[in-house]
Amino acid sequence: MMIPLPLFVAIPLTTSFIVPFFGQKTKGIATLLANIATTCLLVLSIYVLITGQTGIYQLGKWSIPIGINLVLDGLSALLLLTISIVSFAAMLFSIQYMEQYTAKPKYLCLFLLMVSGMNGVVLSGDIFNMFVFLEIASIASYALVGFGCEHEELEASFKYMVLGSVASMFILFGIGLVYGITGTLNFAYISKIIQSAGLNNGLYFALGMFIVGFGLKAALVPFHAWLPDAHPSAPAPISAMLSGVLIKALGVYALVRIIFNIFGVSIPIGWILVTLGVLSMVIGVFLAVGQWDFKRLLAYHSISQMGYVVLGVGIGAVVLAQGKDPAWASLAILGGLFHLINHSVFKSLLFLTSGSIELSTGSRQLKQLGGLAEKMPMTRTMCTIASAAIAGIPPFNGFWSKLLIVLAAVKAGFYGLAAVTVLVSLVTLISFLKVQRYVFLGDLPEKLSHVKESKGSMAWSMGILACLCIVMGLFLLWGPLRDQILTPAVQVLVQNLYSSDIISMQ
Amino acid sequence: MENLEFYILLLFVIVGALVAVETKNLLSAVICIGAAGFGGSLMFLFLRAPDIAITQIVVEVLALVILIRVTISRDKTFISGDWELVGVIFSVGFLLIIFLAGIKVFDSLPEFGSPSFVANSELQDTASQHYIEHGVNDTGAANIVTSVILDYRAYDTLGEATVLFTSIVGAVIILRKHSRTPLEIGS
Amino acid sequence: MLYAMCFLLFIIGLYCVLVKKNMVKIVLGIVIMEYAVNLFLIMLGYRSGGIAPIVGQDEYTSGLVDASFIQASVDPLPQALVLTAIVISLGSLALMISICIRTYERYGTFDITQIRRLKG
Amino acid sequence: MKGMTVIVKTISSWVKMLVFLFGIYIILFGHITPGGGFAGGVILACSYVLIMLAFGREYAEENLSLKLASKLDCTGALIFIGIALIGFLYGGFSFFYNFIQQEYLADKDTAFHLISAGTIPLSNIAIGLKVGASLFLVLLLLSAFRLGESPEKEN
Repeated sequence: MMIPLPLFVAIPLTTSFIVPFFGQKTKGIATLLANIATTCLLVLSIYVLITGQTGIYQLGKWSIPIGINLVLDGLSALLLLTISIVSFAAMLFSIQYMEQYTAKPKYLCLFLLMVSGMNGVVLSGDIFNMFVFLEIASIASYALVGFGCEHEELEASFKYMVLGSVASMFILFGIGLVYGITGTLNFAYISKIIQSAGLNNGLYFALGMFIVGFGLKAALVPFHAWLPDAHPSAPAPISAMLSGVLIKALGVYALVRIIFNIFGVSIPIGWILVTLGVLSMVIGVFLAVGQWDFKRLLAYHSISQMGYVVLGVGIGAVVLAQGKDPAWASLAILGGLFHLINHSVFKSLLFLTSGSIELSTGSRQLKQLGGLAEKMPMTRTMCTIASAAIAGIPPFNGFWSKLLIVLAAVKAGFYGLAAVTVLVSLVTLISFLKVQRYVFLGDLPEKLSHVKESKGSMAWSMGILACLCIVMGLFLLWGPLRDQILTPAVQVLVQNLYSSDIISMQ
Repeated sequence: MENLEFYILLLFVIVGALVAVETKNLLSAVICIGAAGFGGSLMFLFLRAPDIAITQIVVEVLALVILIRVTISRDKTFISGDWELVGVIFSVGFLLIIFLAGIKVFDSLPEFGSPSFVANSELQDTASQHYIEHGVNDTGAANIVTSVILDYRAYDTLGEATVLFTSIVGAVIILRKHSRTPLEIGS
Repeated sequence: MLYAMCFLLFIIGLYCVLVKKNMVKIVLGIVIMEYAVNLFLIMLGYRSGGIAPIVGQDEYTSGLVDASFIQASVDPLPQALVLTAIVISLGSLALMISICIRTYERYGTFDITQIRRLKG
Repeated sequence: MKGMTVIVKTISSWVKMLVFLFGIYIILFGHITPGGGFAGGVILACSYVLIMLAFGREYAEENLSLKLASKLDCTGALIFIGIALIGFLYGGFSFFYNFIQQEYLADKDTAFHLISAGTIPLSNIAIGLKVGASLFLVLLLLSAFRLGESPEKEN
């Protein structure tokens, strides 16, 4: 049965409009409604992935260039899965965690609006429509970063909002340029015109604006100023959503979709992606080593792990543009996309563990913690699994995707890049050993003697993410599962039949 | 020059913006922004976009009320103009480079008077041509802009209404008095 | 040339956001950038000597919009986009100003150099 | 803040009806003359802001309290997405299908009458209600905040 695509946006949107009706007394019903919404989003996205449904959905029964259409192909199905996994786990976690804040129904409303914004961006086949839904997800995340109304949180959300609005203005100016030159707003028709008429310097400038705008949203290195402040000051489930999936769905997905499917891959663009990736990797990890605040350390690691994803996709772009064997390019892109979904799982698990530690001990500074191993055994195992995954230790999922990226770099002949990747992965391992040493081993300070383990929904959500970390290695190894989930996403980017498919499918 | 009025109005908006950026007094900065906005709305009227002119003026009034609300009640309306030279020189130079790169780009856009659906209508039947010809028949609305907003691209307007809804709920959250429940668990 | 002046307005807004130290001035910079982008979008759709895309009673005869309107009408699509962009800018302005007020209540100043509790 | 001088109060008590009527006109005739849901909604919010500035916050809060404004805001949004969903569930057509126009009014020549464009006037009204209520809510909050006590008593 074909699932109508607008359901992915309509369900969270309608629930988010209903939820603010419930006041402080009846917030139990609001929490229940919100969880039902995220659960059925998860079920829908799994169903869509299993049946391998692809296709377009014309809104209002208008044909392609006149109305807006929603596009579902391998790449957007993969992103939908990541969004629903992380939002399901974060919603489950926030049932108990958000008791320490007031105005919970409004928090749930904004959370669901962020999810519907991201679903809208991933599904939309129209460039201005992608901008509007990007704006929804960003404004919801600005407000959620400043949810606690403390000194640091307000300053962080102001800095994040200013940079986010500047990025949106760059993107809107780019859309204006693209509309001025090509005359349409639809992805398929724009790429058809670009393939036939070629790129003039107006479109190059528009592409530069898109790279700056979406680079700011994806917090790649030259534009990463807002991320180390925004993520630590957000409440834990929100920072899990932010670095888990928001910078991917809004930043990397949009960048990849525009570069690969619309503007077409060329050697300079590929090298720009590779340099952005390498810069993010190296600078992110070296800034992370010196951090003593647990969540700031995780935020810097998000930047460096995003560098991995962009590097993998960049190597694929360069290999495609040089016309070498597309099998290598698909290997690199497979590594990049697989790392994207892996990173969203283990990074959100790390942020959730930091949230549960912060809730029980009340502080995030590594120096003030210590010896929590016996007091909080479950959180300790979760944190060790996630740290092993992010550092790339074999049985866990992080190892496989980093291995793929290193293999692709070696096969494509960039030995320097492969060496840098391994070095950065080692430094990540060192910094996460430091985290283990200071948080869980060592002597328990007397003031933390009364610390209790977090139980109930927080334990459940962390548990789900932890076993995903272990199981997701199979995504790559087990043939049929890989062809169902990862290969279609890679083919979308490598073969670039995007516009011809859509116009034929009309 | 045939569209002289656009140059005058755009010059007025640019001067208003420059004064707003450089002035020391916050209140006069907000007033200059208001003047620039009204100049922009007049320009929309001359660019044959009455819908946008109405919305721009009215949104401008509310934005001014919000902005003045912030500046007037705060006693300190004068800001200390500390010009740290290095940052200003670097950013002005950087922006100059972007501006020069931008100038060269605009000749690839179709000439000012002819919109894009006229310029490259031979490439493929653009949507705007369809909206103008069949707008009234398809949607029954005489105002084609409203038919585009609420019928052809109604999904955009749903996103639009949600953006406003998110920012209002966000503002309510940020302006609430008690942000944390008194019973602090664990800290 | 008009597009270049519009881009100059965009650059002025960007300059204000990058250089200015006062929070309200940064918000004004973003508002200027929004004006520039809205003006740029509407200028894309202008047709010299054109008329507003609203069909008059006399131009709609027997179910067909007559040719004079089709030749003269301005492009309606950018106007739909700008209507959305204006309301987005109002929404984000409201959120930014409420953040400014709340930080003023906490820090007592709008100057971001003194609000430097966060490093980096 | 007990509002401004008596002159302003008397004038604004008359002008607010005019502004309110103008806002409703802009919303209802949105699909015939320029204007529409957004502009009309903002004009409605302007009429309430006029009362708030002239008569002070307490007076404005009596006839449209904060809770009622946030409820109106949510109902306006729900009506709009409801119109979209009806088009979706109505015999399996697509999400934003203008079902009234395409099914019932397609052949009749109702181009320039008030009830002419199917779901467009309905969604105009829904958007006008939503924009008006939500902008009034923000402005009420912004002005309330300055006096130190915040209106959000219970949450």
